[in-house]
Amino acid sequence: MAGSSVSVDLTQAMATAPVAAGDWLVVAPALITMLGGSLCLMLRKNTDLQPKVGIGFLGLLVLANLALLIRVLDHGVITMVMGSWLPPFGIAFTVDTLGAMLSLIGSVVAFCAGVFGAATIDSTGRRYGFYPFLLLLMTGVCGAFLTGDIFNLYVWFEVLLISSYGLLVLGNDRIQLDGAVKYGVLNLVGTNLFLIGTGMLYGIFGTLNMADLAQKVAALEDPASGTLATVAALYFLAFAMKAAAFPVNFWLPASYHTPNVVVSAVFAGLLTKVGVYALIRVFVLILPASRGYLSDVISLVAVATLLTGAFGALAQTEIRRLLGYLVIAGIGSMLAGIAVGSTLAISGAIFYAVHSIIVMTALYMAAGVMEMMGGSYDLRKLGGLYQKSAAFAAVFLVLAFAVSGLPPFSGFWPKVMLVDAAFSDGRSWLGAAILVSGFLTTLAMGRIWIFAFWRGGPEGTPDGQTAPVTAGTALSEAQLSGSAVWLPLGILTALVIYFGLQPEWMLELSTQGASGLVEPLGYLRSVFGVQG
Amino acid sequence: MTPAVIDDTTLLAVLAPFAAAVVAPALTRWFKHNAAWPLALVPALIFLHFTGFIGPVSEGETFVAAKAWAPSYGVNFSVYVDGLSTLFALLISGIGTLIILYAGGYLKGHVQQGRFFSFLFLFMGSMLGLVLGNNLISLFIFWELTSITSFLLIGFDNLRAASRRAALQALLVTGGGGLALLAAFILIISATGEIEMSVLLGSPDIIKDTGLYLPIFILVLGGAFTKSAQFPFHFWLPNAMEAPTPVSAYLHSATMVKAGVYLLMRMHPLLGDTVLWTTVLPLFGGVTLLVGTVLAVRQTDLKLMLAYTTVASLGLLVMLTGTSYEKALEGAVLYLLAHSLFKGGLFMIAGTIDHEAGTRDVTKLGGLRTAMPITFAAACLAALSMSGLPPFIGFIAKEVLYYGTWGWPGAGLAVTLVAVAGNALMLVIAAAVALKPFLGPKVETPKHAHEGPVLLIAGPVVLSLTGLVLAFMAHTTGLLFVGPALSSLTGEFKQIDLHLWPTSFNAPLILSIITVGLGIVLYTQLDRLRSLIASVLAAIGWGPDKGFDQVVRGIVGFSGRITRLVQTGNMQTYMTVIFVFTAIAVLLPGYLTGGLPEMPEMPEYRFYEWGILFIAVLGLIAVLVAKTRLTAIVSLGIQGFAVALIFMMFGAPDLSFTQFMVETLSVVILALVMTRLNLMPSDHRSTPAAILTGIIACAVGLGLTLTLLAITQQPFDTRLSDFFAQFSRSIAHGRNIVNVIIVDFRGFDTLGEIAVVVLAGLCVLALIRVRTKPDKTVEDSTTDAVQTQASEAR
Amino acid sequence: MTAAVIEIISGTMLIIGALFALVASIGLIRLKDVYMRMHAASKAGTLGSGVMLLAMAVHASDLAIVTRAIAGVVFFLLTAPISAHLLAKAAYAAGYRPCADTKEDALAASIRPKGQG
Amino acid sequence: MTSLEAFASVFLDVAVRISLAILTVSFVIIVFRTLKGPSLPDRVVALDMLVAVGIGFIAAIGILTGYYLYIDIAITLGLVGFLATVAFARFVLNRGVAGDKTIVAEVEESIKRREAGQ
Amino acid sequence: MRTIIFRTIAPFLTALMVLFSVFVLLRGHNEPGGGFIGGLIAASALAIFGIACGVASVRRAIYFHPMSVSAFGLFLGALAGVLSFFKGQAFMTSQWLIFDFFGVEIALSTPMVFDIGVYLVVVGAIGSIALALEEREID
Amino acid sequence: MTSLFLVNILLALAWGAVTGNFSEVNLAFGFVLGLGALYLIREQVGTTLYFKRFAKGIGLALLFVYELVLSAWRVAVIVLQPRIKLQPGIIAFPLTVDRDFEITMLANLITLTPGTLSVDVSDDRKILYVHCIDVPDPQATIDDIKNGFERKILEVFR
Amino acid sequence: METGVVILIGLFFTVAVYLMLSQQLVRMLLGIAILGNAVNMLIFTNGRLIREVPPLIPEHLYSPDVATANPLPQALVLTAIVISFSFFAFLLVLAFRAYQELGTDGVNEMRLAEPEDDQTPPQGY
Ligand code: NA
Ligand code: NA
Repeated sequence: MAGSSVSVDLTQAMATAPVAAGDWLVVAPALITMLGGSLCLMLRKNTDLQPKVGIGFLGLLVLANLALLIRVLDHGVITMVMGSWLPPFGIAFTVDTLGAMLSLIGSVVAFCAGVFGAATIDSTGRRYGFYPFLLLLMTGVCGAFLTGDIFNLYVWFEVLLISSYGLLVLGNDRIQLDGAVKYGVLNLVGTNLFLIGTGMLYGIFGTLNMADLAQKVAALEDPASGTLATVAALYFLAFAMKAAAFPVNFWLPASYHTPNVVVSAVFAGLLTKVGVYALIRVFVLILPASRGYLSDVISLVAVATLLTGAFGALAQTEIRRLLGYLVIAGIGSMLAGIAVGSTLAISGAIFYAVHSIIVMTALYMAAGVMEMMGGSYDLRKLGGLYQKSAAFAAVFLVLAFAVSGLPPFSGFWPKVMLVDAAFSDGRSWLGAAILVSGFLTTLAMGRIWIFAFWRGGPEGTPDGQTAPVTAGTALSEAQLSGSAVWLPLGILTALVIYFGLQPEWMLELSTQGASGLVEPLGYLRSVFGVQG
Repeated sequence: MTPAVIDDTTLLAVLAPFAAAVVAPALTRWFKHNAAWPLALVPALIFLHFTGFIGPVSEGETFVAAKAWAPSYGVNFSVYVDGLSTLFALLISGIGTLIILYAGGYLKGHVQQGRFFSFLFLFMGSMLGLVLGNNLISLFIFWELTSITSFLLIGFDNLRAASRRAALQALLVTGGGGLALLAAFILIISATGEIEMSVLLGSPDIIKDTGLYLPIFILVLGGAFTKSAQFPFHFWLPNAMEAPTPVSAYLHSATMVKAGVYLLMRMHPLLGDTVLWTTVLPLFGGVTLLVGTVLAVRQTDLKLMLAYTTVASLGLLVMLTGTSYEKALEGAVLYLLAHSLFKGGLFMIAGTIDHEAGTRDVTKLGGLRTAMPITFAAACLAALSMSGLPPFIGFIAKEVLYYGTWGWPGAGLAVTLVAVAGNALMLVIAAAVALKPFLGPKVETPKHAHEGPVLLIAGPVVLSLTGLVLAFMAHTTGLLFVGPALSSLTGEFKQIDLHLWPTSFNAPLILSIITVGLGIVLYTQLDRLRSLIASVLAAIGWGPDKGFDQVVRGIVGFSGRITRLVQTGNMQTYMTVIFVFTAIAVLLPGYLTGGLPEMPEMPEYRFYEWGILFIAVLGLIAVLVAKTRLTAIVSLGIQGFAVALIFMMFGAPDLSFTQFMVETLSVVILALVMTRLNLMPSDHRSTPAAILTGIIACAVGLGLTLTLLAITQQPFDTRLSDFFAQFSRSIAHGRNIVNVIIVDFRGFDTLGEIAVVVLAGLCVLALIRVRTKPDKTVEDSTTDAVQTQASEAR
Repeated sequence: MTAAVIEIISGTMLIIGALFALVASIGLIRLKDVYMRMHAASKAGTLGSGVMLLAMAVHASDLAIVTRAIAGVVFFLLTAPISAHLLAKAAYAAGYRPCADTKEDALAASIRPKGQG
Repeated sequence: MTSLEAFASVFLDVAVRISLAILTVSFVIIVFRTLKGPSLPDRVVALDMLVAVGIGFIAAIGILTGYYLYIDIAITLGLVGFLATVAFARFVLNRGVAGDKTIVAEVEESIKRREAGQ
Repeated sequence: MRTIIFRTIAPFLTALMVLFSVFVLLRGHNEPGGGFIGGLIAASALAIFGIACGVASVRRAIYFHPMSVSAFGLFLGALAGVLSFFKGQAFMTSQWLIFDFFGVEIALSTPMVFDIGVYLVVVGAIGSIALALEEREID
Repeated sequence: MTSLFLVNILLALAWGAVTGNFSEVNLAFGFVLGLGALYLIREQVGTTLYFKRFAKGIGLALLFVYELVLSAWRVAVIVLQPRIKLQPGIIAFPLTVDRDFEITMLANLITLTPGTLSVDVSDDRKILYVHCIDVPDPQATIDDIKNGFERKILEVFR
Repeated sequence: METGVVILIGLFFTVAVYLMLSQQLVRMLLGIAILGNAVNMLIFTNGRLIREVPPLIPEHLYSPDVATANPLPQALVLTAIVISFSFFAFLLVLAFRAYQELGTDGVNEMRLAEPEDDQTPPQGY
């Protein structure tokens, strides 16, 4: 057996320098969620204890991500190579500002969803895995944000995809099954395209580490041509699908309105953004030349996505479907940033991603509350919510303005940055599309507000009068007052306001994140500095 | 002239209303409507603060104060205090004080009065931030905030559909304009690299030099015209009268709607005095003036009459600003001041009448002078100012503006004629609003009318008297208010000497007389005029207001159509689109950038290797040609089996192993699942569809084949695998390198992978176990019945 | 010497096994109904693969391999009749008729009337 | 090297190739049966047979290359092949009893064939 | 598939397959095999057992719910990598304990624990799927 | 439960066989694993296995291998005929053995032997239905089985 | 060495795509299964091919003494196989449940989430 060892120079193979305990924060998000998820799954039948454990682990996740972000801000990019195998041989988790920031925001959203879910997910839902799915979804999300290995990224994509399947079908309504079929098949195709691209990239360079790839691509004579161009196109298609960009966005409107609203909230916040993240990571860090080559295509896609989303939103009667299209519209803005590719543009896209994560989650939660209070998701059947709860109305209004990109809420700043970047790049039509999409979004949200909140009751309520909600399930404000729905909604709305009024922190972070990608020296040094 | 830096008190003055907005509901809960008194202190103090700037500003000084807000993006919360902003700040805070008091009386006992105060204060702060804003971005933020608060205030009476419509309309029109303005500002920032207004004003040609003048000009106009209700965007303003009267008085006449004019004036040094400017602005302003007055005459509702004259006045201001002629600009500043005073007052009076008499339909009012003497007096003063009669500030303004239009070297005559016509009609309205309800025989009104409480009459009285006082102190007015503001417009220091009484019998005086005469004639023919206009409008039968509905309906309808087109709900379409793009992605870039492979050589396979490849192909064909899905499933096993053998042939026992297992389990699970499915036996795909999908599929396959060939024809970097081979046993203690990679070198992948497996198991469990809510399909229940029989049979 | 004998033995076994497999395949083609085809598959097929596996064991001449090969063969011998039996039973129960040549059908009486499906 | 040894190694080499050739032919025949059917059980029998021949194939490859480790794959293959056949048998039984449209059609065809004296 | 013939022999086949699966699991580090393949074999064993003898008896036999087994496997797999934390090494750095036991060299290591985790995950999850699908048939 | 113990030993031996290592430690380990494996099937394991019949079992196994070869040969002869002339049929074989294990064994042996294939067992376990590839005389076939495998099985297990 | 397999992979992709463009969910799933195989072979081939020599280190050596097959793609494919199998199993059961609940495996008939008679959005205020 291999027990007796042969003389080997360990330093040629492994990172021998001791790893600071703090650097374990790099792997903490994935680890916490995995342990928490499996624990919750083992506690499957204890439906009372499960939420507590689940929310506890999600809280822990938030703290770990916060600590990680602080550490990244203090120490710069941090790399941990799993199993101590030197990069590019082992799998490196390389955490830069972008990854840490998105991971943190993602975990905040997940925490909020965990709490919200305690109110909306029944015991069957818990028994069949809401918390394990949510926690392991976060494994995938955080893993995707933090990994520095392209194949590993694929694995995390799959983890989050299968968790999302689980969440999507939880409850097993007929409509959910329909949605899940489309979501399932279309997303699977997307992931397979990603895997194909990754396989080809490996075939070309023989390596999988992102930093290593970036170096090798940069060393090429013509880094945007030949087979690499095909790989770039495949990646773009795959991630565009994940991000629900036009014209491969079908899966989103087909499915997001079907599951429990808290699930939609998590999806709206996180899933598409992981696609955007991957686009940024791959096209800014690894394949910058291909990004330049594709920038006109990306611009075109961005414009189409912005408009599809906005028009789609206007065409809906059902709030959740409407919100689904707004998710798409938001993706268009981020794509615009990627198309332009300057530091300002990328940081705008990053900021927008953070904003969109928070606001879309909050809006879906708000839609859930609307359904609880008004008995329906249908704009025709809703009404009188302004009278019913002014505080909730205020929350909704804040979110509505935020998603429309109106000041002084979180959506405004990244919009300005993106328009600025587009104009500076001479793509005024791209900037204009962002503005127009924002305008149409205002109209869409204004219509929700008018119908569901200001109008005295369902469609047909006499002018100037209030009408009681007819749906039997509608709860009053008092009935909802002790509910777990308010805390998460409050947290997210507070963030929306905070990032609107105090954008500096986010601006700084996103600028730092963007410049770390555009000028990846720190990233590369962190990965290959592990030897020393 | 560099602005002096001052302390942060002014910044606090901008923020103070926001603080007031927070406490207003609580105060109102405690003190009821009397909360207006303490609340009014806030704008009063702000007013006081800005009076401190009057002196220095009149000497040509300017000030800035700034707090870093988003320094990473160059955004400061900064104010720029000069003549124009001081004038506006004084109007906003001064009228604001009166409005708060007025609102205290007007909404007395209203359950949402606290909320109303909040909205008003939010607006006040936003408006201050707007007119004082130095940083373009923060200026824009406050600009948008005024739109938002306006939206909330117009829709205050939210149960009424008309309110909701008006609110949404205002939001969309001003918000849409806001987007244009944002685009303009961003263009300015990205083109000039400057973000502070004070800096930009320091080099007036900076924008004209960028070559982006035209787009910036158009976009700024987009913002200004919508906000200031210029034709054809004017329609939202009369509809905004759905808001409670304090709002109409404050936002929709005295302050917010002037934001557009403010913007034009503010940007005048940067954008003004070009052919474009002096053509477009007077044109739109003039049309707006005429349309506004004509439509005002048409109305019988007091507030609507005032609203349309506000439109007209805004047109007049734009027209004057558009001349870029100094005397006309002076007239604009003066008229702006005068208009704020008399129009704010008149709105409040209209509100008081409505509040006390229960109607504001001018045809149903009359003889209120005895019941409401103070209101009547205030109304007279305001109306005289509006009519441009001495001894009121309105008179001086009219004199100066006629002077300006008459002397303008541009289209002076045309502009003058428009101004005269407009002013004459305004006189008609002034008379109709201020005199008609009070004079004549007493008319029975819905409520028994009597004088309003002090909260209601303080505002109009103070504003009307101010109009009078400023006129008598014409010299001071010119020195302290008009001159400094004019300096801001022209970009150079100006001192203005104003007189109440004309020094000579000149053209403006003649024009004034003509105006008054014409006005009186028209007033006598008011009813005839009204019916004439009504019949003309009825003949047209369409207006931008109706157009708005059509546009919204059109957008919504278009959205529905386009969305149904894009999101068909048809899964096959979705898949087709995706694979068409996949085909493009794998074919086009390679073709365009030379990623095609060289002609491959015939590989030297052994016969049995060919045999296995052949079996794989046969397996594929078997799946394809299978007439039923069941046959296809069995055939599926063949290709999987062949793949496993291929892995084995190329030295991958682990893969082969796994492939056999997985392939079998796939088939097993398929069989287990299919046991429950009662499928239609045959799969039909029409020949054209089959050909089309065949082409798509072939394209995808071809593209991937070519790319893969091209890749494999290149030399391969085996660094990673060499490393694994070298250290697999010596350090990781394993002889099966693949397994060592899986559990050690790349164990983290595996960790993720097993998470997927766990989740897949859980997903399936959730799918199978969780019962669907009862509405099962008929088809399903029959299947179940069959199943039950079957299991019983066993 | 031993090595040579081993090679010859294993080579011969390999060919014999392959021929049995071929025979089974031909049976699969030539026999008339599914029940008859099962005879070919479950006998010649199993024997063929078993012999070839043993040929490999002989060639390896390694106890570990030999025992494993025997274990494998035993396993096939255990499972082959079961799968044949299960399949035959299932096919019959599902209603698949044997071919027209079938002389006697003792099970025919036990067939449940069709058509409730 | 004695002549016997030389003969033996040549013999083995030829034997392996011959048996691989035979097996390949068998594969093709089996696949043909899978394609042709006509009934589901026919296909399943063919699949079962495919696994059996596959085991032989692995043995032959093992001898050819000297990598005996493939024997474990062979054993596993026997095991899972059995599983697949069981699953299909169960499928045929259950669907047949439940009156699956495809199977009923095949059964009717088999009855027709029988009546036609085939 | 409740035929006497199958039902009689299936338990033995199952036992044999489980045994074989553990064998495949443990030798994976040096020869083809490993946790995943082992797990699949064991899951197939459970499937056969279930088809022959009914799902209820399988469930009784393994006592824990298969998903719990699976979750435990994941927990174990993740935990196996944490051990290196206490040695100041990166996550999943392998730890080896090799000792002599009556002349046989026994190697305990975190990769092995990890591989066992993989095995449990696969047995549990795939077993759960197979059993759930089978069960559906009968109820 | 001595029979369980025996089975366990067998499993340990099987473990030794598959690992190719019959060292005590390995066998002990195999015993432990077998214990676990048996635990899985504790309900299904009856008391039908007896170690003392092992020897006769080997005899049976040899017979069986012989029959298998013969069977394969007959298949070969049949399918290689230029014209296949057969009289297949399904016959009802009346069972003498009545224990599950014996029935199973008989059925399996029948399947693996010339020209016969067990199709089904009647619900009362009295009749084994056997498909024969060529059965000009059903009774002769039944007698063959009765005097062949069935008797051998009775010898081994009774 | 790779050419033949590459062409086969292309065929696999072609058939997979063709099947995935079917109207029946079950056929699409067959396409997905084939797609998984195609992708796996693609990764495998991208690591280049070598005949028969598995990446195992002989008992008496510390590293392979001959050129072996590239182990890394094998490990990647192993991961991918497992993952695609998990997804396949899920989708299969999903298809079955969808069939049960929606009464069809025709994807174009699954119109619950996006009904054909989609309401036009409300007009008015
Ligand atoms: Na078999
Ligand atoms: Na996959």
